[in-house]
Amino acid sequence: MSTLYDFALRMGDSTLILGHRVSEWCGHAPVLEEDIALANTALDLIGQTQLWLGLAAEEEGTGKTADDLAFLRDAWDFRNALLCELPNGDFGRTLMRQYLFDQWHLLMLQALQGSSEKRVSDIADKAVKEVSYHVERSRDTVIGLGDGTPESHKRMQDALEYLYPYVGELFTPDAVDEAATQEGIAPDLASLRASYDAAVADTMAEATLTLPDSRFGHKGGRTGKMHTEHLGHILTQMQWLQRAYPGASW
Amino acid sequence: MSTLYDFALRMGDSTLILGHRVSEWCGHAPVLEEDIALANTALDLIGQTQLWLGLAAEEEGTGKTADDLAFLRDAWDFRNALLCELPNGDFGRTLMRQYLFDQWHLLMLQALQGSSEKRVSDIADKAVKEVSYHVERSRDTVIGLGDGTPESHKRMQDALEYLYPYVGELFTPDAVDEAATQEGIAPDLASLRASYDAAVADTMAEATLTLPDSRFGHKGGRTGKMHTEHLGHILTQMQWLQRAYPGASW
Amino acid sequence: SPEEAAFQDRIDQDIKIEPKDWMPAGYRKTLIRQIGQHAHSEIVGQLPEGNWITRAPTLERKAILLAKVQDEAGHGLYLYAAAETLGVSRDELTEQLLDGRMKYSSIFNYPTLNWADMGAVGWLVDGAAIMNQVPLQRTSYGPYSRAMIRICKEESFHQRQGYDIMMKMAQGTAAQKAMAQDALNRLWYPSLMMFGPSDADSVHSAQSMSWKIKMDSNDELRQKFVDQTVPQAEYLGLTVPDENLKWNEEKGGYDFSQPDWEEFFDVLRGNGPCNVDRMEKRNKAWDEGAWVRDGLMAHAAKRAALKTAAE
Amino acid sequence: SPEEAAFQDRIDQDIKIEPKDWMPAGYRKTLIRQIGQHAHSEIVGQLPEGNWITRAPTLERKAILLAKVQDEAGHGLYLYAAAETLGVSRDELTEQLLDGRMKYSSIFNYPTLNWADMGAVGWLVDGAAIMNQVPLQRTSYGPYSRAMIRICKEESFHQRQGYDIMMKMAQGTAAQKAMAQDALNRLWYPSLMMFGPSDADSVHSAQSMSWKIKMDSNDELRQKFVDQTVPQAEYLGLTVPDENLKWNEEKGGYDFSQPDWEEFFDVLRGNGPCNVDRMEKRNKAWDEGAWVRDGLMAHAAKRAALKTAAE
Repeated sequence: MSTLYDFALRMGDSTLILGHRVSEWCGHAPVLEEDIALANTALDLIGQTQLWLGLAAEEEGTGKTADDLAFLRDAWDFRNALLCELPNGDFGRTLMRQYLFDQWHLLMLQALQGSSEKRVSDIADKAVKEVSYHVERSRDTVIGLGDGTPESHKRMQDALEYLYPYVGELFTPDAVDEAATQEGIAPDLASLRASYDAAVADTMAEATLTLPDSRFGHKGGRTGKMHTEHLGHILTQMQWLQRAYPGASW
Repeated sequence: MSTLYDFALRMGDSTLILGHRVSEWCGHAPVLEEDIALANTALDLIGQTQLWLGLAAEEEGTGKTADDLAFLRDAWDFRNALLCELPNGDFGRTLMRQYLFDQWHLLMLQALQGSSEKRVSDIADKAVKEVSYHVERSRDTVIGLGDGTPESHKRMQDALEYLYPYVGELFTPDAVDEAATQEGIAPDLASLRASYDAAVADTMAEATLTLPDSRFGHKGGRTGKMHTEHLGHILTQMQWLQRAYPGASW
Repeated sequence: SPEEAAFQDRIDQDIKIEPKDWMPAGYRKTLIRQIGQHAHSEIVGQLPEGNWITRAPTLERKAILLAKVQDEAGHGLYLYAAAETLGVSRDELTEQLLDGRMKYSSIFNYPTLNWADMGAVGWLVDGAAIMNQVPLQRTSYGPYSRAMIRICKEESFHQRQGYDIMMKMAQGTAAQKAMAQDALNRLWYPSLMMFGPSDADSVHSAQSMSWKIKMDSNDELRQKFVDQTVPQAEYLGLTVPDENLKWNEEKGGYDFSQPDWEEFFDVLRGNGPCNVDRMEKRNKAWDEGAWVRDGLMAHAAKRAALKTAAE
Repeated sequence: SPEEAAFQDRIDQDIKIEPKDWMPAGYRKTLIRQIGQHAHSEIVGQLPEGNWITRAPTLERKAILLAKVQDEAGHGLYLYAAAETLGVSRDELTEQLLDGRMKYSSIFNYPTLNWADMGAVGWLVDGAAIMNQVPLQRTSYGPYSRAMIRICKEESFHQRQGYDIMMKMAQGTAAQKAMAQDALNRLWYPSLMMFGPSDADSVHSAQSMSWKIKMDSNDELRQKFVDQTVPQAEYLGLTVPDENLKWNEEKGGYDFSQPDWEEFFDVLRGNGPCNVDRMEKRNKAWDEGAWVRDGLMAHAAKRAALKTAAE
């Protein structure tokens, strides 16, 4: 398959799986405004998924659709970052996960606006507006809860420590990423890290939270080599109808 | 389909779904002995499921197997009692559900030992030994926790109040049950109630728990007319592999 | 009293009552109850549809469903805001919902059991809701009337989307068609219940109608709903689960069976299939969210204090 | 000391040490650590397999898996009992597991990602465990030796069941075969790690061997495991993920690549794919179970008091 296919799949699987996770909150958020905001975030991510997986399907060129890719692959064929598949945990963990992803997502999309591949830069142009809003919101919430009560502070610090080891994967290029960089499709992942670190450091400082020292990073999601046990459980729900009633039109 | 088919399906679906629920505890029980006991209960229930659904499949006579019935029907075709599909909740709710079911199950199986249908009485002969042990154990635990600390007492009382409205269904015959009674396959469900009430009253007295006044009973599981929303979620997990890889041999 | 007379006079002239206007205590109380219940219904109503968001069969359907549930939360927000103009806070109303003092629409105590329910909820439940709500756009209380105008627009969009799902299902495979019929079977009578018991048995109707809080009789609206819905079901090739359903040329509408009102009152008493689960979920969300609300408030207070200090 | 000499003498004569016998503090301490870690491994080892119990593809497979996990909990029970004879309670050991002072086998920090993992865990992980445990049936400490005899019997049964799953998968559809290969790819090196680092790098080995707490060298056992397993993989038609794997006629065994020992130590430090999740789950089970343990204890105390009063 082409580099563009691999790249689009990685983007689309991340937005798909994170969008799914966020959608699990529906009707259970701590405040009505958060219910709305979470649904809105999930909605944007699913919309972006349609574009990315649509591009991957087009590039694959075997007549498959974005839905086929979303609903008919098993866990080992998914290429989302591990961060996206981690369980929601409490609201703090969900928002911290969101912020850590959003901040990367924004930088990535901004860089992709300059992609040599027009179909990629078009998606980035559309998505970057949504994601600017996501990061604004998740950042505010991380700060509000980090610098809130002692309890909320502790929960956010715990969330940060739990999630931070999954950040490294977002900046660790493999052969596919290097090819994408060479072909001008995507930026060098590692080159985004400095801006990311600066932004996150700034946010955490305002949130009175301490970034973990360790740079240890789990990996295996974006290559598909080793997902967590959680992904398989997501798929049992997400793909249920398509698996149980193959070929039906919905 | 025959009365025997319908009857075997109701028995088998209840043991299947309850067995599945209990198996969800695996590795998460409060004490090691309970992990073992819960796994053992689940194991017995799955074993009984093989017999009941095997009988139903045989009776259906279209070459289907017990596995086909377990893994390839959707929610509305299931005939388990609603009690069996309710979520585990805390350990107290799980054990209370188990006791309320076990006590019925034992009386039912004892009556079924006298079934006019030999295949039914054979299953009952085998299962009654296992279930005598189940009820002994779940009864002891309900008593121990009901008559334990104030917290354990409260949790068990809450569990009883949550679950009791699902007991009535076990004793409410419909046309299928009446046919089964007439054909001598199964006892009159309503006739089991007095012994059940006596046994439960005795257990709850020892457990210092108060039976709810209301005889209101949810129904719809054994007829398939209205399951809870929980059943569909059980199936997404339980049937995943069979749905995703149809026709494979495991 | 002269105030009451002047108040009724304004209502009769179709002049809207606004928050700062004088109003009878009963009017305020009835409105709070009605708007509050409506708001709660939007909130609890997220749950039966939320139940299928993680299982939506296509990306498009998932997006549509998410947008719909988001709209419902938004409706809750407008309605709580309208209630707040009457002097009751959202938190007070929420507490009354959570401890059972206030109700929400009984329909949400029924489960969603297959994907076609996502269609049937839009088609039947939103359909019945709109039937109730359209007249309320002309209700006498200004903020309520304006909220209803906004809500009705979105609801009719939802209804069309629901009908679209039903169409796909009814025209789909045998299994899909069976799901559609099953959904209609389960949701038909609960939808008829949404208009409330027959007016003969309804307590507050007369006063509410003269206050223009209630605009039409329950039975009229129910008839209108049946007359609108039956042809739609026929178009889908589905059978309304009512043996007595028959066109009555004379009255220019359908004759139909009443729902089981005993079941209705049983559900109101808390014995519906999902009452306990719905309230357990809402209470859990509220209790587990306490630290979030506290945290965000504490932060806002710190910010405000900083700002004050800087001035 | 003369006691130490007598103790070593008994060991050298293959006379079992029993709980009431004198033993050196180091012997006791090492045994507690080793038996405790083994017990913890059985407990934590329930989780990766428990992950698939609710997704087992047939009733038969579900029953087999349940029975297996039940056996593992049983092994935990024997082993904690053996450790208790050395003067440490199960609760103390559990607390040390939960707060990270004690370890469990690193292999359980790898995820189970497809159904073939249920085969591969039985075949490779239980296979490696048995290779470690068979010699321990002859270990010097009586209760430990007896526990190992019982456990080994069940483990070899599990291993056969695991191989049977692998066979089904390897002979199944293309997708099933791919799952089997994927499972082997992920679990091969972690299984080799189960024998511990090369003896050259192993700290306590010499003393443990003279005490007969450790019976064979890590490298010997690893070689034996590879020699046994490679032909089994070939029989399944699967490829061991090692380019350097080659039969060495001279040594009468396979040459093979070492696992990534850096990864091994990283996993020990807590950075394996599942360390955090495994411990989070065990802690949650323990914490949420506190009221149950307290309740049952309180009840037992009441019973005992009643009985005393009656006497």
